[in-house]
Amino acid sequence: MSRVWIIFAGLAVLGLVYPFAMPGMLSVAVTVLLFAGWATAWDIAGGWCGQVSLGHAAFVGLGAYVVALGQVELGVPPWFGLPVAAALAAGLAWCWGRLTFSLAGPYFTLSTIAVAEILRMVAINEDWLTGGAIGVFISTLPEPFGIDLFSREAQYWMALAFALGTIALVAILSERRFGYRMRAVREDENSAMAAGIDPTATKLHAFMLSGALTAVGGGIYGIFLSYLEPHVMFYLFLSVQIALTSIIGGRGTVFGPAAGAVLLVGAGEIFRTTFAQANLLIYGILILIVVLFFPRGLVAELIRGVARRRYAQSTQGE
Amino acid sequence: MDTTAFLQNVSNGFLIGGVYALIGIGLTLVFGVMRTINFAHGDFTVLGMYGAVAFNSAIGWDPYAALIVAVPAAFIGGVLIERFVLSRLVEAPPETTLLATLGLSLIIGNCLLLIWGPEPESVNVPYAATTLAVGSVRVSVVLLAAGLMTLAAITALWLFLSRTETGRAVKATASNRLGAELVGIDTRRIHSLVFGLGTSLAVIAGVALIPLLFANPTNLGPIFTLKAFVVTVLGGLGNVWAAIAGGLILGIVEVLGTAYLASEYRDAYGLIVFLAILLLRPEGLFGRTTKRA
Amino acid sequence: MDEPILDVRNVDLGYGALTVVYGASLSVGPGELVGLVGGNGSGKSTILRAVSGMIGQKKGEIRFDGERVADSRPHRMARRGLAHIPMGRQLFGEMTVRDNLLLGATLPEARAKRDQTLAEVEALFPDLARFSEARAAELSGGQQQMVAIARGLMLRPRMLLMDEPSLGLAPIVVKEAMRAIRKVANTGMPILLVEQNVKQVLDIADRAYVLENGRMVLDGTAEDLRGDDRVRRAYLGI
Amino acid sequence: MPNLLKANDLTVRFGGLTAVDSVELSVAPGQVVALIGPNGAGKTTCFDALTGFVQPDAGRVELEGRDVTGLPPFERTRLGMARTFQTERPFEDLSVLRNVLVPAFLRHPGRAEAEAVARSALHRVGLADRADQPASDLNLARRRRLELAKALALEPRILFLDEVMAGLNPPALAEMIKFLRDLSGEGMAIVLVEHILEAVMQLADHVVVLASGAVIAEGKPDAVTSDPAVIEAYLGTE
Amino acid sequence: EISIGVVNSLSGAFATFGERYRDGMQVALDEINENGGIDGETVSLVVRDDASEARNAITSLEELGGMDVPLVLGSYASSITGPMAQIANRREVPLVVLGSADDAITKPGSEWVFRAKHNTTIIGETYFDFFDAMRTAHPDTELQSVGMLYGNSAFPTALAEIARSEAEERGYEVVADNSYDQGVSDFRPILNNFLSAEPDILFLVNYADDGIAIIRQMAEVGLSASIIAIDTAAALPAYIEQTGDLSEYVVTAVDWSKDVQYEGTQDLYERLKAQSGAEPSFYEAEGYLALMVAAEALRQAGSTDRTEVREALDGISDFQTPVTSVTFEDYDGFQNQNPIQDLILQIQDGAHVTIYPEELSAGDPRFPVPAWSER
Ligand SMILES: Nc1ncnc2c1ncn2[C@@H]1O[C@H](COP(=O)(O)OP(=O)(O)OP(=O)(O)O)[C@@H](O)[C@H]1O
Ligand SMILES: Nc1ncnc2c1ncn2[C@@H]1O[C@H](COP(=O)(O)OP(=O)(O)OP(=O)(O)O)[C@@H](O)[C@H]1O
Ligand SMILES: CC(C)C[C@H](N)C(=O)O
Ligand SMILES: [Mg+2]
Ligand SMILES: [Mg+2]
Repeated sequence: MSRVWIIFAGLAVLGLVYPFAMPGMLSVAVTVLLFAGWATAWDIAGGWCGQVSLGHAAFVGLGAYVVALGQVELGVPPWFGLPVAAALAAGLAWCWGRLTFSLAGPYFTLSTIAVAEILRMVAINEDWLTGGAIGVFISTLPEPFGIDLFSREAQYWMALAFALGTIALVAILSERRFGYRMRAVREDENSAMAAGIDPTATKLHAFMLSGALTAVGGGIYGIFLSYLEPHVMFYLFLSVQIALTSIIGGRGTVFGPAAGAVLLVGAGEIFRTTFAQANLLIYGILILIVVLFFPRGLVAELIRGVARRRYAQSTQGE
Repeated sequence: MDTTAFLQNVSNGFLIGGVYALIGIGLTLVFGVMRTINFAHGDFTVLGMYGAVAFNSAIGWDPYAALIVAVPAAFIGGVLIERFVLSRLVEAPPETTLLATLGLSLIIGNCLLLIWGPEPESVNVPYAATTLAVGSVRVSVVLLAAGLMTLAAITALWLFLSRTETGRAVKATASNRLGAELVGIDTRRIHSLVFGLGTSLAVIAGVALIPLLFANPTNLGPIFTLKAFVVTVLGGLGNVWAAIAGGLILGIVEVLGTAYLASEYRDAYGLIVFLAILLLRPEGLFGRTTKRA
Repeated sequence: MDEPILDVRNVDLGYGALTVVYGASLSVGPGELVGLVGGNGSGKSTILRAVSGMIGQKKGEIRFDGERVADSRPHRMARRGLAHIPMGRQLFGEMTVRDNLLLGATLPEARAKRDQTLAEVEALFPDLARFSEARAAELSGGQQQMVAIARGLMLRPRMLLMDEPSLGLAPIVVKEAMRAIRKVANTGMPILLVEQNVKQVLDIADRAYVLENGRMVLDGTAEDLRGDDRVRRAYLGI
Repeated sequence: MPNLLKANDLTVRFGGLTAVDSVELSVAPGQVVALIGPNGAGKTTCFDALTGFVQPDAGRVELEGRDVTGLPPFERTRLGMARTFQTERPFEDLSVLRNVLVPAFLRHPGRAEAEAVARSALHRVGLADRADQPASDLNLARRRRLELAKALALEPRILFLDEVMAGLNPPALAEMIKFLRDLSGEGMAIVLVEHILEAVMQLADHVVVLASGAVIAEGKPDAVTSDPAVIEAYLGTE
Repeated sequence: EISIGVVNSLSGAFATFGERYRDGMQVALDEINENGGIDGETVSLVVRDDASEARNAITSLEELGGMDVPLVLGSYASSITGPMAQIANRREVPLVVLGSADDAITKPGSEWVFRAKHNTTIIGETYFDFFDAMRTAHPDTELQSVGMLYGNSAFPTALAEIARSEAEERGYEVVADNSYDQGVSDFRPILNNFLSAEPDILFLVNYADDGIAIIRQMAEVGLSASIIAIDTAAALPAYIEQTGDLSEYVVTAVDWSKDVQYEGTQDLYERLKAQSGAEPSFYEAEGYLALMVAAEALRQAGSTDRTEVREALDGISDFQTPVTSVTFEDYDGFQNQNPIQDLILQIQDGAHVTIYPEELSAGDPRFPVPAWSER
């Protein structure tokens, strides 16, 4: 318990110091933080509750569009837009979950692709709602207390708050009743029911929370890009990347998804500048290597290794 | 409604559906036996397309003749991938395997990108746009050929699974891997075989499609993979005949939706039917349910 | 004594970093029915797993029919004539009982005699014939256990490993099963039988080993063990 | 004596097969009722229907006079029913303590109390020293005890135990019997399915014998086990 | 030594185009350095791959912004260049658009963004100028109804929108109007519907891949029209190779072609061809153009100060290149846009031939397109 919070505090300090240490590298950092937040949020449903989604870009898109359209069309500032986005995302997650939670394992995963793709098509084709394929520019933003929200610094702090907030929430939930309910549902729904847990409700709540948080990150992402296009925001590969980040880092661990974000975004960044055209190839190879040597993800494999070794030692004398 | 156009659309839907089925059966087989969602499936189809393009430009033979080389090559490739990647992940959670195949998909696509460059490739055959007239309906020769290949592939696969001892072993492995080992089945070999067959089928689809479409290194693979998923789930996992039904349903729904509803939602129609079927019959249209764990 | 068909020499076994069996040895000679008994978690199933190649050996060696056993390839052991009927049953759940049994006989020799063996096992467990078209996953726990034993016999193996075959069976069936196992042994089939129910094992076995916390603590003929005070106190509840 | 649990005319069909056929059952607080019968008699299915994992085709289940027939399993658990599964299902990836925390949270939303409850449940079943071990590494006997601890942590009024004693060796068995007797002494109602007659004889206040889904005999253990119908269908003769 | 920043799509979905821009820029770079660089200083490029994703592009742009580069060129897709333009303005980094055609990029408010190549409005108007010209030249052939089919990403949608309004303004009737999701490869049901709508003009906007499938299926279905215009896909040399005779008669709009009657075109064509090792298209030329314009601005500024470079770009007027002459103007709701003359090419006997406008053309339009059965 306390170890988690020590690590968390370390991360927070790192986050606070970073912009002063490396002021020129803020947008990479924003990307890392967004992915850390997304992957952690994804993990609430995907890791803790076992509902692997490949459709989370839908929440990113929803969040980004709500914030952007709120600002551009209605003049609603982002600090109102973000909570609205979160609420709408939770609503979407509720409907979505109601529809698909009866599906098990791979079927659920495939259904998330389907739902997200359908939403992407809606976003592209219903231009009265979203501005359609041509996209939406955010060209003005309010300046609360004189803070320029277009500045990378402001966006960095938003992304940092998002990432740390999400991680903290997971750290808290993981040791509370809800965290245990999610674990139980992930492991075995029948046993969970025998323990008095309503699996559908648990999954719904996890998915709603996951979606709402993802949408908050999406809203920040929209501001970060300042230009929204459905093909970008609802991109299937974005969903995949979010899931990938979490799985590579270690599902069902507090810091795994964030570690995954540092690794994947960091590596992506380095590969992009050093390997030119081969960068995605190298990225693919990296994924394969991590998967082969850390099948449960970096952090999960680490924890498991430590636990096993400790237990093996303790029983050796038996 | 114009009946000729309607018939034309229905027949096109059938033919496209045949192609979808061809893309889907390999995935169905792999999914059914190995419980692996193979995200690289469509990339193998694209590999098949490039194979045919290369074959055609190197020797100048008809692209269909590429099957002679492409199918064995794909089989060996699939076996190697299973040996060196997937077989190491049998103990890992299923999402890990999914990740591995995603990695493979990136690797295949980007290798093609490095070798061929990003531009689409195709072969220009004289019969690409040729049709046969059946009454007032025109039937694309290339689609018809693809449909026949589907039929041949599925029949062969079915015969293999139901009539041969190895086929039974495949089914047993699908059902319980350790159980199969215990009755003397080399399940590693079976997994390699199945994955090899899966990639071969994907490659056949690619060769069948190239005269009609185009190959590009990175964009097309995932699109095929998604279609294959839809087909697979519509039919029911692991049921090869059902893949035909899944493909046909998808083809018809897409074509009629595009023609008579709104063209821009084409892919959505398939996905909506896919969701509906998933929800009403989680085991697919032709799957059976077993209640007890 | 004849060359043993199974010879376990001084093995250490375990899972990952964990060792659960220390320096255990045992052997089964041709035509012998040997029991392996011991408390829960003492490592009996672990030894069986090592024999059938599901897990590796950390130390020592296992020979089956004179040849070394390699790990992670249980099918090879099946092909060499070893039938392991494991505790989890490992049936082909979506297949019918009949298909489960037929799949037990995929190896060439077994296949040649498939129908004959089928008749034999159905005579042994009449329920199987009744349920032959039911899917294995739908059977009750006890019925599934019967299918597992029968499937092992379908291999026409040269030796049987049985891990608690009576688990979950009704008393009437347990009695029958034990009788059946003895009958099978009487045909000359060597059997290594792991059981909790020491009394029943000692009733039918020729010899037995006692494992405690991963170490072999006793072995001898069934008769000797029945008379052994330690056994009587610890396992027979007398 | 007031009834804690009462089932009327409980019937479950699978296709053409009537797995549970008009079963009547009532259990009073502190009472131990044993459900025995041949494999496939419908005992597990009966449990499933009582605890909500299977919807009965006919009949009604009441808990303390309240009709719970239509309620999903988790609602029944909240009302005070707890069950174990014939094939144990621990949360494999979690440590032993966390396995028990899951049910402990049902009545104790706070982390600290939940952990206290979980630890005391582990203590009661003798797994306290294994709290941090992954559940997947437990052997059968400990898994059974873990199942029990999980059920106890729910602080139920009635406990359904499906073959928790199968596979236990005599000392472990004796321990379990004593443990269950203590529980019932504290007022816990227990319904158990068991093939180990010895345990049934020692524990049960009332025995119900099922065969082909229907009750063929019931009463005191001695009476039931000497009933010729029961001997014929279930016990067999030496 | 002067370093110019480049953000280009070298991998991912748009790599097809990114490579072509890269080749074009390379030719320009060689030319600049062979002629003594800029005021004696050699020029080099600092290239960042955006992997076809906007968030990488803006990360790169910021990285370049922090480096010692006077200006940046980039990128291809409008969904990438759009966000880049916003940042360029905010950060005050001069940005010369490499490949994007989206109108919004050079709308007022983007002082720091310059585009020498065409935008969507120019493309759309050029098509309709050409249609008008055909109407005038062939009064006896009816040229009235338009059928539109376009992919649903930003550029095709925007071009379709312009076409729609041009059609209305100039008295054409849109009789069929369909979009499709990028990646779809069976167009038969749409094409069948077009058959009954019988448009005189088929106006299609397809990316390279779809374009191959569409023309084959048009032939299969038997759909033809007096004019078949296919934007984007049909401009690529490979298109002809891959579709063979089927692509005959197809027209497409570009801002440069190898046979356009400009000074130095032939020489540029040879150099582009040598660089890419294949038949070049207008994309290479656009890459060349962007870098030449950048170099000219640097030359005129005589400094690498970004504000001065911006001023110099703003002042560029009648700068002659083998691709076009460049003047950055504010007009018709555009800012810093070069009002480039677009060309219409027609595929004739297996080659692209410039057929419009007449004064720049190398051949005559073949009109109308014969039915498939009569080819
Ligand atoms: N897969 C595994 N991973 C780690 N430890 C294991 C595993 N399987 C068993 N063990 C441990 O190995 C020890 C021996 O287990 P084993 O199953 O061999 O005992 P057993 O004698 O068969 O007991 P039982 O009578 O309960 O079947 C136990 O302590 C158990 O916890
Ligand atoms: N989901 C199901 N579908 C079809 N038949 C089933 C299903 N579940 C159980 N059965 C059948 O119902 C009957 C009763 O099974 P049940 O598991 O209740 O028996 P049991 O008394 O618990 O037996 P055992 O002592 O062997 O565990 C069996 O014949 C079984 O095959
Ligand atoms: C996608 C587009 C930007 C391509 C377009 N044909 C152009 O000329 O630039
Ligand atoms: Mg055991
Ligand atoms: Mg049972």
